[in-house]
Amino acid sequence: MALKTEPFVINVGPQHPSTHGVFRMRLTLDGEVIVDVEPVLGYLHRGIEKLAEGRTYTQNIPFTDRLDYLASMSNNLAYVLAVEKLAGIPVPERAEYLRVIMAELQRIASHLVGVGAFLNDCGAFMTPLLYMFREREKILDLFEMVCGQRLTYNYMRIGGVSHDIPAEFLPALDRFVTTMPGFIDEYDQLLAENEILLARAKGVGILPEELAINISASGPVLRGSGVRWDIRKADPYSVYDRLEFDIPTGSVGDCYDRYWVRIQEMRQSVRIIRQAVEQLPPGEVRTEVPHLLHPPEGEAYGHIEAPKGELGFYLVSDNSIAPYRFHVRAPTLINLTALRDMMIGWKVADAVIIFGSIDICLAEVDR
Amino acid sequence: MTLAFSGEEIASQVEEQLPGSIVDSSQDSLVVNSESWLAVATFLKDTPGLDFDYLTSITAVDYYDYFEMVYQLTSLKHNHSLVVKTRCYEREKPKLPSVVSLWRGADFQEREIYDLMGISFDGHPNLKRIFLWQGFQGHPLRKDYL
Amino acid sequence: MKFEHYGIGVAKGMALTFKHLFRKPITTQYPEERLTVSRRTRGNELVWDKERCTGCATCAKSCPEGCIEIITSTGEENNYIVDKFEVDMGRCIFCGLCVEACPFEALFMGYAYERARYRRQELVMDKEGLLLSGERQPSGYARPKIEAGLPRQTLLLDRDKVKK
Amino acid sequence: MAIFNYYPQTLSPDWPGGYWLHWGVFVVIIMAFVLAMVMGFIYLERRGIGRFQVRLGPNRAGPLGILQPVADAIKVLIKEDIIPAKGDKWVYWLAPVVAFVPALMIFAVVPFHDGALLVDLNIGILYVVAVSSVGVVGIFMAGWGSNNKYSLIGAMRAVAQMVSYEIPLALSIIGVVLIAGSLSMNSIVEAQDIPFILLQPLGFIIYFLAACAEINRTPFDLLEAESEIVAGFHIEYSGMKFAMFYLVEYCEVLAISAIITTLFLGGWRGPLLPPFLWFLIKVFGVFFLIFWVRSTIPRLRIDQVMAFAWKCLLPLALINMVITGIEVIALPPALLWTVIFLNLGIMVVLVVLWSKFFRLGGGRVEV
Repeated sequence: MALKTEPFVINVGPQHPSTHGVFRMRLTLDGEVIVDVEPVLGYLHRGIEKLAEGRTYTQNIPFTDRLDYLASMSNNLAYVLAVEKLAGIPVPERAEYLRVIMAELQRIASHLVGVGAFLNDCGAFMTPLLYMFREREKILDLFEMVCGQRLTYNYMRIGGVSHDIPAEFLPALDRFVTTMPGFIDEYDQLLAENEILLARAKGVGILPEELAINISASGPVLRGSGVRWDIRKADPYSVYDRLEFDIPTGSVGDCYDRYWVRIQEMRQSVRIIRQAVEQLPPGEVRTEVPHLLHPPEGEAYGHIEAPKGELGFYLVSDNSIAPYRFHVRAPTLINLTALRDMMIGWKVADAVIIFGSIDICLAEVDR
Repeated sequence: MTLAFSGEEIASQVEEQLPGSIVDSSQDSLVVNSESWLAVATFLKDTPGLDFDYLTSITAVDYYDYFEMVYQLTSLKHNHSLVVKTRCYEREKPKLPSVVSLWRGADFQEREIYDLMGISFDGHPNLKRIFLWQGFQGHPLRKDYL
Repeated sequence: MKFEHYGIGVAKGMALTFKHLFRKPITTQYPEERLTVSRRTRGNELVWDKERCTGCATCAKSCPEGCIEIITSTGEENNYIVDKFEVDMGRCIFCGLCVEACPFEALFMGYAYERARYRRQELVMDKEGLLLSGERQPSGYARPKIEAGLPRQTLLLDRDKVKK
Repeated sequence: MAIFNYYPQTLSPDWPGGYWLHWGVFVVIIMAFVLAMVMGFIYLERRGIGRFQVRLGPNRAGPLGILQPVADAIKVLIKEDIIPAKGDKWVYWLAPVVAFVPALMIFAVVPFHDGALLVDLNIGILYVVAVSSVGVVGIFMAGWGSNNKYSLIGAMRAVAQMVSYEIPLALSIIGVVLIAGSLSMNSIVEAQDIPFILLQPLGFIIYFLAACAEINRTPFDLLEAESEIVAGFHIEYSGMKFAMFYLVEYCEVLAISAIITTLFLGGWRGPLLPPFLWFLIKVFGVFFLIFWVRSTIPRLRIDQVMAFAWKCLLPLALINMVITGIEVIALPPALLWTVIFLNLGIMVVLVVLWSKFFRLGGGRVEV
């Protein structure tokens, strides 16, 4: 006798332990198998693009902090690069190096959260997450030392950075750089070979290379699918062309590859920081920029390789003190396009880890 | 370094294939006629040597007289980029062809523009509001929305 | 998916967590144990120097949230007299732009971090409330002279043993 | 510990008065023991996992936080008791009771000392297997009565998991029973001149894993998988009813620890220390292992859990049973140490073979 069955719809989110914010997935399930998924966004929409049109170029920097709050430094950097491109402002060399150091520290911090949350979604009861938060805490300490805040840094300025680093920063950073590889090894020891994680993440949520390019995925999601594309190498901004590092890429584009790429990127970031500290020149950290900046009429698109993907700011100036149009190319919003293709056919439990492996930040998705 | 193509360079190539499609071209961008935009996009994506396989970003800007769509195209293969623009002079019910069939990365971005700017895209598979709720009045990113 | 590692992967992870059993916990027991915050901390509540302030309102102009309100009148020596200097700390986002913008170093970020209130109205600070006092010390953010006099920040990093 | 020796010596157990006295006293003792131990377990687990995760764990209520379970209990008791409006009220009410009673009933046959148990059933172990599987009815009732999709998924998972793991669990016990030659718990302990874990290493591993699955502990805690289905079957429960489920969880852990101690670790037997203390030490040892596992590894997916039971544990348990049977018949008791090493060798060979040959679960399902 054939039983009559029908699929049922289940709302994962907006309040759910593993949606990393207020994301909502409408899963249509057939038993435990996902038949359809529809992402529902907008629970954290604050209209930053509109708000920014009413504020001066400098006043917008704190707003960029609030996009991807796990990677504020990167957001600052992308924004100031766009403004500098728009207004043609030179940046002192020391400031460029400081920016690179901060951006890479931020990349480590963001990946720590991303990987930790991913492992937590896999069901490792908080342990990897807390180990990773321990290291993130050290990075936040460093940021606090430099700019006085732990989450919303507001450190970069148009034409440089807001302050030079204090004297005790470099010794502390050196300490961090020395110890960090050991901790990354520990993470590998903890779960990289764990059979259960392999069983859960390997081959799950495969994003083929061509599809990854077609849906404009970026960051670890793109590189996990085996595309060697990193804006730091492809279109070097700041002083990345003077630093040596590799681009880790995955092979199949499953959840494990994305996890692996993030872990390897942390190692590369440590390497970049080492070189940047060695090359750090003395000098000014900020070009004199008028308080109310009037960039010439025109438009600029500044993009960087943020921890979660290509973060771009598209600015249009009408020669007034505020941007005429302020658009954020949010990497995680676009990476989410892949969600449906990756999820269909997998189980509820996989939905959570596939979603976790994209590593999104809702403040950036919804803006 | 990503090679940023100048609009003029590409304009001549496009004009050869699709005459009458280019409205304007400058050093940093290429403005395409909105009717022939889909054809131009297909040309840009599929022509060997150009191969713009990666749609980096889509934006719409409200210039009161017209809406300007800005497409940042990149080729991961050759590492070059191009900015293409297309304009829509209709204000009540602006309409443009969707590029989702070419680059699926446009999916959420076009929905976002539809939501916040009010431009509807022909051929988009799921054109619904993305951030604001269904039934929201107006389109907040328009300059006349207060 | 096969069990490729015969359970060795699980065993390795278990060994690592067991090792952590003997590591010192990193928890700070907050009310009893306190960490020293950064010298540049952008702590709660702005600190205002009445003597140095000329009433130019640069701070108010630079504030992205518009939470500083200044009303001035003209004094006898053709100077500004600050009639009202009000900061709504409830709207402040602690970006520090006002402190950086102040040309006369009359405004400071606070060094304190325990300034929670029960009511929103209490967060609106007026002229008297913004003045320097015992529990309202200025931080060294954008003020190098004050920064030099503050104690060293405690770092979690200092607890790590550096392998040679 | 005189109390445990008192009744068998002074009063004949078949004398009705003595029987009822024995019964009454033991029920009170067991209740007190279970509640006290559950509190201890909660405290230990929270503190222990805290230390595993480089933090302190609860340490505010009372000295060293020892009153934390009490505080938890009070907190839970004064919570509002919510019944879902569309839930099945009777089922919803009864579920915690149905789940709790079997968990408590197991202790009737657990020997704390030689002969110190409520009833020395001659089919003790069979009773344990039978009673412990009733608890899942309560869990399913909870999942059904809550009228919540998450809890229904959790309940379905629980039933599927319980049905599958009951078999390897029972089969792995047979090895022990074959060696001991008795089904009575007390006799099994008496037969353990050396702990059966040495004679039955494979049986121990199978039993431990199957028991973990049966009491829904990591890596098999699918029915309350926090990152996927939030809290599973008890998602709608609050107040006292939630406390009951919480109690059941730890009660079952305690029961399983006690049974593992009895079956494989020599129960109350041990040198120097009094038997009751030995029993406690072993129980805590097993519990430590359980929460150590919990703090380290991620959880499996439902199809992998099923595959693990049917493709890995079941065949291994069958092979183990056959080998044990042959050994019991063919090998003379004098060759004790030969048997121990033989069994260890067999275990290693089997685990390696199975790791090579079996595949965990299916992958993507075409929909």
